[in-house]
Amino acid sequence: MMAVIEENPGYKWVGTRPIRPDGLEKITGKAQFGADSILPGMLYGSVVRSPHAHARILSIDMSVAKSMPGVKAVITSADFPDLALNGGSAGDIDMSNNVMARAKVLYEGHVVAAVAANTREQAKAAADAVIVNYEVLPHVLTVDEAMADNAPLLHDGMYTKGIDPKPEKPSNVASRVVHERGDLDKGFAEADLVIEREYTTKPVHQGYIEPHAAVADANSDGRAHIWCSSQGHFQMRAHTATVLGVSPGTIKVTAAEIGGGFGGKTVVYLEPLAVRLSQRAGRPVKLVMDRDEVFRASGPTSGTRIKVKMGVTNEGQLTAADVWMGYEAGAFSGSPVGAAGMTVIACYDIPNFFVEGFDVVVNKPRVAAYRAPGAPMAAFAVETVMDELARGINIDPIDLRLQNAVVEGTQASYGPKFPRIGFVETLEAIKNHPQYTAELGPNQGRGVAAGFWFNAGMNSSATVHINENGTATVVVGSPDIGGSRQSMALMAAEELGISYENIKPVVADTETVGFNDVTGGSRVTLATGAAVVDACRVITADLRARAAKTWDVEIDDVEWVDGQAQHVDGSQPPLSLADLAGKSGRTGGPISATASLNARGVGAAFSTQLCDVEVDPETGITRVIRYVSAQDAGRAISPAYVEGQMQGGVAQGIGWALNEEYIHNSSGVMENASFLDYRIPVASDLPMIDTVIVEVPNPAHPYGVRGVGEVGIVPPMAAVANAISDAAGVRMKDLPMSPVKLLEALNEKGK
Amino acid sequence: MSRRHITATINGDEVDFLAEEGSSLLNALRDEVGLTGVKEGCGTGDCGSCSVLLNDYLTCACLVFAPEVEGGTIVTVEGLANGGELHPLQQCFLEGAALQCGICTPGFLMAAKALLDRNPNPTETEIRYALAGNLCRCTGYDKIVRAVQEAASQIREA
Amino acid sequence: MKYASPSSVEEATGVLAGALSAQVFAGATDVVPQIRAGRKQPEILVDLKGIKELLNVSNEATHWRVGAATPTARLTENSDFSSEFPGLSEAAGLIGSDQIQNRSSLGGNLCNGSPAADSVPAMVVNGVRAVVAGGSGSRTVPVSEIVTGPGKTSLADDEFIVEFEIDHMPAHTGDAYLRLIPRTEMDIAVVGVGVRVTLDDVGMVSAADIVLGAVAPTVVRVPEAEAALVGNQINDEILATVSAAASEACNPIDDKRGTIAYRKQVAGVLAKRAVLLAAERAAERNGDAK
Amino acid sequence: MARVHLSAGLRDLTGGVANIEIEASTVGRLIKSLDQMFPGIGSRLSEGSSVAINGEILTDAEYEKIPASAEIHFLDILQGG
Repeated sequence: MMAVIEENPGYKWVGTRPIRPDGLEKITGKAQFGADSILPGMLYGSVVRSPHAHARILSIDMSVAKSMPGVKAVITSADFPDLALNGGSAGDIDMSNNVMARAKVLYEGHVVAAVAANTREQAKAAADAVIVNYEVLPHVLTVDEAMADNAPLLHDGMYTKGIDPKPEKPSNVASRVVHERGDLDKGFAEADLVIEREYTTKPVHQGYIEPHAAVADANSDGRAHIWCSSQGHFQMRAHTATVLGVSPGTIKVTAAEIGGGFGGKTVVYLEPLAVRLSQRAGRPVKLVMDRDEVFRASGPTSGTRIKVKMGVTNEGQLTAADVWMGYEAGAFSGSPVGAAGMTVIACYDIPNFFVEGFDVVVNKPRVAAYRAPGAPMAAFAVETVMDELARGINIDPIDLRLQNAVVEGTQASYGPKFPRIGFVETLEAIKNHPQYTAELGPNQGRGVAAGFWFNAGMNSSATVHINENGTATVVVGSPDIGGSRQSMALMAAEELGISYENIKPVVADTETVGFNDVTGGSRVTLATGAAVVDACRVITADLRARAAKTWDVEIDDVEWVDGQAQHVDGSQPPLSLADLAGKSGRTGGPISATASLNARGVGAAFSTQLCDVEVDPETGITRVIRYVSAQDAGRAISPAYVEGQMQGGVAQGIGWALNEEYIHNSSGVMENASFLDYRIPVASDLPMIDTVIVEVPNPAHPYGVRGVGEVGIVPPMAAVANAISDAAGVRMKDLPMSPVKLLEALNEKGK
Repeated sequence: MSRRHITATINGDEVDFLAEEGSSLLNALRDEVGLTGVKEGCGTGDCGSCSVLLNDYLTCACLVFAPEVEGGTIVTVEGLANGGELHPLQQCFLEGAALQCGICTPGFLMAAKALLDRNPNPTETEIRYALAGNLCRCTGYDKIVRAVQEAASQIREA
Repeated sequence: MKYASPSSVEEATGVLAGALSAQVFAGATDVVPQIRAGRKQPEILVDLKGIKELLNVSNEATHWRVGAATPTARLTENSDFSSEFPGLSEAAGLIGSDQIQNRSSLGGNLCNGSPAADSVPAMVVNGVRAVVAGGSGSRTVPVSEIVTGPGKTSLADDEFIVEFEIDHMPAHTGDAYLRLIPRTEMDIAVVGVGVRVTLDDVGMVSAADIVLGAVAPTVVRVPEAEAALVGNQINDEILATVSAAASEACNPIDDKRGTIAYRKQVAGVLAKRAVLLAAERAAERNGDAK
Repeated sequence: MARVHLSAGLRDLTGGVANIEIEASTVGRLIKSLDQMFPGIGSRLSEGSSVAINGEILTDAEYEKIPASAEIHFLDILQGG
C-alpha cells in the first residue's frame, strides 16, 4: 500500500519492482559471502577469548600451542603496536584494545590470543592449549552497578566529559549529554496530567545470520589483501591499518557479499588478527566466528535505564518533558546515548524540557551500532508515556501525537528547525488504515507508537562506464546489504534513459573505486545514489557533446531524452546511447565518469506503527496478530526493498519487545549465547507485516530519497507495549516483555 | 590424523571426498566439496542456513557427521535448479523480493522445497511452521511466505 | 574422534564394550552441540541408525514397536500411530524444527536426559517401556526409570535402547501433551505436561496419569492430581485441584528460560488444559485400537 | 551575523552562555572565533560535532560558507546502523 503525497513525476524506472541484479547468485548458492573464500594453502584461525568479565592478564603461555601439529602462528597483543605509546587517539586505542586485550580483559569473550593452523580442528585444539593466567577483578554489569559509589573501575583514567567542573575522581561514566529548553517547573505547573515512569532494557544483538568472517593474504613486503563481509570495506581497511600500525594503502579489501549487518558490521574484529596471523605464517588465513563468539564478543546495543516525566493539558497540549537516560557502552565508551538524547522527544514540539544522558562503561562486549542506534529504547519509554497521557486525558493516541507533532519549521528538540518532513503524514496513514478501527477479540489489544531517525549523508563515490554496446556498468563502493544495487541501477536507468536490465551495478574493492563511508545510517540510496546520479549526469552531458560533434552543432542544440540524443529542432535522426557508444573512439574515446561527494540534504525519517496483540492471561504469552508500519521514505526508488526494510525493522523490534535479551550470570558470563536461547522471531511468531510507504519527497535529493533502513525499528517496542496494555491492562516497563514478566505483572494486578 | 574416504551422490553426481570422522557434513560440503552455497549461521541446528536434503529429507548439515552420508544422496541449493532452469521457488523468491542479504536464502529454499514436496497446498500457518527452523533477520518473513505461496500455486498449476 | 556404524545390536554392544569413551547417537541433534561446546569429547561416535531394529515402526497385536532411532517425523507422519496416540505424537513432533524432526528420535530425546524433553512426559503417561540392549543381554524397563537426573540415565556404558513398546490405547482413553515456550517454535519447554485420561460409560474418570516436564531434575508424576480426577466428573472444582496439585508437585529452578514461580503457576495452567484436551479425546475414542 | 546555538552539553565551557551572535564566513572560522571566546570549545566542536546551518545537518563542514543571518547549531556526531 502506498500513501501518495506527491505524484511520481512520470519516472520510468524509479519506483518499479524488477528482479534485483544480485538475485540469481543468491538463489543458486553462487554468491560469495565472508566465509566462502577458499585460497590455495589457506590456514584456519581460532581465537582465544577471556572466560572472565574483568581480569588482569598476568601471563600468556603459548609454548604448548606453538608446538602442536599443524600450528603455524600464535599471536597476542605483543604482536600489535601499543597505540597508547605512539600517540594514538583515545578512540584508536580503544579500538585496538577491543580487537586484542592488552593489560586487562574487560568482558567475557574479549580476545587475548589467536592461532592459525592447517585445519580447523588443529587451530581449535591449539587455541584451547594457550594458557592464560588471570587475576580476576570485580566487575560491573549494569548502569546501576557501574554508577554506584565505589564501583570497580574499568578504566582508571576515565573522567566524565560534559560535567562542569571536571570531576576529581575517575568513574565508569564516560560522558554526559544534556538538551534543554524553557522552564521545566513552569511546564509541569501548566500540565493537567503528569506521568512519570522508569524503564529498563537489556542489551540486544543485531542478530545477523552470517557470523563475522575474514580471509587475509599477507605478502612478505607488508601488503595484504582481505576478503570480508562488512558494512564498509574502506572502514575495515582504515581500522585494520590503524590497529596494525601501517598505511591504509598497503591493504586491499574486497567486499564479500554480506549476510546482514544492521550496524554490527561497521566494526573491525577479525581483520587485523587475520592479517597478522597471515604475516606470521606466510600463508592465507581464514577466521570465522562461531555463533557463540558473535554473541559474546560482537556488538550488541546498549542495555539502558530511562526515566521519563511528561505533562499534558486536558486539551492535549504537551507542556514539559524531563528525561534521564543511562546507556551501557560495554567495555569502552561510545554508547549511542548522544543520539538517544537527540531523538527521545524529537517527534514532538514541547516548550519545556530537560534531557540528560550518561554513557556508562560496563563489563560486557563493546556496543556497536544497531539500526537507529540509541533511538528505539528511548522511544519505548517516551511513546508508552504518550499512550498513558492520551488515555489519561481521554484523547485518541494518534490525535495526541498529531496535535503535538513536529512539522516543517518546528525547532527540533536537538536544535535546528526541521525542513520538509512527513511525520504527520505517517500518523494520518495509520489513522486511516482499516486496521485502526478493526474489531478486537477477547484478550486482544491495540497499540500505536511513532519514531524518528536522522539518517545520514557522508562520503560516497561512484563510477559509471558505458560499454561499447550502450549498456552501462555502475561501480560503487557501498556494500549492498538489502538491495541497494537495485536502487543504484534504477536511478542510473532513469538518468541514462536505458533499460534497467542493461545496467550492471558492481560493488568494487578499495583499489578500484573512490572512497565510501560505511553502509549505515540509511545513507546508501541517498548518498551513493546521489553520486551515481551525478556521474550519470556527467555522462549525459558528455553524450550530448558527442552528438553535437557528430552533427556539427552546438551542444545547446542537443537534448538527452529517453536514452537518446535529440536535436532540439528535430533536424537530425536521434542517436541512441548504443550508437554513440559504438563510435565513441571517433568522438573522444571511451565514455566514463566518476562522481564523489560528501552528501548534503539529508532527509529525516519518521515512522508510525500499529500493533494488535493477543495475550494469554494465564501464561503471559503475547502473540502479535496484526501489524502495520507507515514510514516516510521520501521517494521509494525500489519499493519492494523499501517494504523489506520496513518489515525487517518491525520484526527485529518485535523480537526486542518480547523475547530478546542478553542474560548474564553473576560472574558476568553470558548464558544464552545461541540462537536457541537468544530468541529472535521465527516465521511462525509473526503475522504478515503490512506496510504503507508514505512519500514526502526530500527536496534536497534528485529523486526525493530520505533513507529507509533504520527508523522502522524505533516504534515497535512501544507499539507492542501499548497493545499489551490495551489487551491485558498492565503497563510493561522492562524489556523484554517476556511471558515470565507479563504473568508477574498480571498476578500483581490481580491482587 | 587420517581422514575417511566418503562417497555420496551430491546434486546428482557421485562425489568422493575426505573428512575427519567427527567433522560435520556442513564442513565437508563447504571445504572439501566446494559447495559454499550451504551456509553456516550457527553450527548447532538452530538457524537452518545449512539445510540440505539428505536421502530426501530436510536436514541441517551441521548436525550430521560426515561419515553418515556414505552411500547417501544429498541435494544442496546448488542442485535445486534443473540445469539452467530455475526451480519455481527460486523464481518466486527473485520476483517477490523474498531475500535481502541472501545468507539464509539457500536454507529457506531447501526447507520450502521439502514442504511443497510433501504438501503442495500449504496454508500460511503451515508455511510459517514449516519454515520455523530457518531464521531470517532481514525480511520479517513476509515476502518469504508470500513467495512460497506463489511458488506452490505455480507448481500446482504446472 | 572415530566414527562407527554397527549394523547389528551385537556389533554395537561389542564396539561399546571395547571403547574407552563412546557416544551412541541417532540424530545427533543434541550430541553435536554438546561436542561443539566442549561438553563431550568421546573417543568414538557410534551411529545406531545402521541397525534395522532401531528404525522399525510396527503395529502389533497388543502394542506398537517403535525403534529408538526412528526419526520423529517418520513416527508423527504414521497416521495410525498418530490417531491412536495424538498426545505422544504431538509431543514427539514438538522436538525442534522440520530439519530436527528428520533426525530426532524418542531414544535420543529420552537418553539425552534433559528434564525438558518433550516426548518423555507423553511416553510416561502412556506407560511406554524401553527395550535395552547391552553387553550382558537385553532388558525391558519402564521409560520412567531411564532418566535419573539432568543428563544422567540408568543405562550402563555399554547399553542403549533398541526400541520402545507402547501398549495400545485402551477404549475411552485419550492422551495430550502441552508445553509452554516463549516463541511458537524452536524453543526448549519451560513447562511441559503430559496427561492420559480414561473415561467410563457415564463420563467419569476411571484412570488418570499426569506427568510434568521441565519443572524438576526428572519428569514428575502428580499423584494428587490423578487421585482428584479418578472417580469424578471433570468440573471446574476438580480442575482447580488438578492445577494446584500440579503447581505443588513442581521442584523447578530459576534459570535463563524461566523462574520457579512462573514454572509452578504455568504447570497448573497447562495441567488443567491438558486434562481437558485428553478427556475430549477420550470421549471421542470409543473403539479398540488397531 | 550568524546566530550560534550552543547545546547544553557545551555550557561547561561557555559559562552558561546558550546563544551568541558572531560574524564568520565559514564554519572553520566560526569555531576559531568561538575558541577564542571560550577556550577549549574549538577542539570539542571540530572533533565531536556535526553542524546544522539553517536546518541542514552537515559533517566535515570546516570550509562550509555561512550565509548571512544563518542559524547555526552544533550537534553530536551520530552513528548509523
